Amino acid sequence: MEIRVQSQPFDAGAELNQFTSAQSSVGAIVSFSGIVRNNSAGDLRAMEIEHYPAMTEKAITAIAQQAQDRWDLADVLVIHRFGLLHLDDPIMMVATAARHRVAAFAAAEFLMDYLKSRAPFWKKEHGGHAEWVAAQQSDEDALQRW
Amino acid sequence: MEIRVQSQPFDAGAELNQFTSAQSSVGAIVSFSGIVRNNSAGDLRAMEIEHYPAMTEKAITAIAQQAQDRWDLADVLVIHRFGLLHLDDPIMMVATAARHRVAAFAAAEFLMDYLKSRAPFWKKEHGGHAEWVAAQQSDEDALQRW
Amino acid sequence: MIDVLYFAWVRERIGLPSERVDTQAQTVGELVAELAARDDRYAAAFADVTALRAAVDQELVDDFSAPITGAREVAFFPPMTGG
Amino acid sequence: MIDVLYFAWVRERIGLPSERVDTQAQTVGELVAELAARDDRYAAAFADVTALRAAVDQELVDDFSAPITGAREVAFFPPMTGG
Repeated sequence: MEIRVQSQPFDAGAELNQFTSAQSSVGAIVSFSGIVRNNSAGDLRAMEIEHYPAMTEKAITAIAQQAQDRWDLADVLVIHRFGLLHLDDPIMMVATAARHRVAAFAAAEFLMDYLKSRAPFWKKEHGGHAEWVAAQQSDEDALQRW
Repeated sequence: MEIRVQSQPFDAGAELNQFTSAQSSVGAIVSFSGIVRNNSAGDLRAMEIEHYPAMTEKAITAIAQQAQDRWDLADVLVIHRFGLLHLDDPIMMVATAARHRVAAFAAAEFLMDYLKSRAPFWKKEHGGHAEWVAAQQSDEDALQRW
Repeated sequence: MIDVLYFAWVRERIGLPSERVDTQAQTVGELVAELAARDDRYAAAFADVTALRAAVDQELVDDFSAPITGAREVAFFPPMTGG
Repeated sequence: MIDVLYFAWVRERIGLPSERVDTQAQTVGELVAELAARDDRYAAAFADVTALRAAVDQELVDDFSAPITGAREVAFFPPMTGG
């Protein structure tokens, strides 16, 4: 299991390849990459991500541990950035490795649902005016399925 | 939409990066990579993948089109190999791009479920003896959820 | 005349990847019956039709009552194992 | 003495990322009541507690009745928006 919280950009493809080559005889790898997309006004200049340094890695590790307890996973990778990001920049990625695709997919979705609402990050969109991104009820509801 | 059926290996990370950089203001990218894993006896020497050339690309395109009709996707990539593969070789990958993670995940799982049972590929494991991989009832059942 | 294609263990049992067949069969099932009657290799390949799938002109058919009149190509194979 | 941390718009409304607070509060809710009574900035930050979440020693609490006795650090923030 590898958890990284960083301000620097990362190369999702290189991370995926490194994660994959570290496995042996795993059948399925799922990855998710989150990317800065425009705001609804279409005038996004930057996205600022604040986090709670003392808590972040601990919270993500607990979420990843839950995923490993729940599914038969060979490995889990989570990378999440903080700081100032721009349009089309990578925000974060998760990758899961498993013998079977069903476990790899379910665990990746579980990780994303929990990272969305239970990892201490807050996004602020800087466009025409600056605005904190509001949590979505649908993201909170998504946790109910697990 | 890009569909590729090929015998040559591919670089999943490079493909993921190229797919990602072709998008604009998409929030979510999901990828799945299928890799040759060992057989149950643990003596796999090679995996042979036979396909039906005149049908393969047509069948995959129809599956990808269904996914695009069903979810709000910005793009879909499918690469599937045939021929002789070895342990830990990449067999295939799918990638989906969407504004939201729910669509990207659902479409990637849909594509995998259909590619598994409705794309004309047949796998033969060469180990202590050679054996055609039997279709799993669970893979057929997986189609019921869509 | 119709092109008949075989894949995976169907191909191995019959010993051919494809052949041209002169047939009056109207459905996939009638073609199967004709082929199965040829010799032991064909009989073995078509012994358990529940283990077989077919495509007519590269389209998977739902069952063997599917018509083949006018078709150029019929393929027989086990359930697919892609992905 | 307890370290109190603020994030996102809670931090902006209060105007501080963190401070040390001398308190006898036994629960998160009691601490909120003390802080909210300080001045307008705190009152604004804590006006709608349903929009707030809290962590005690870096563990998210389920609700504001959570105890803080013995805790070293309490944090207040809006619902998280990671991913």
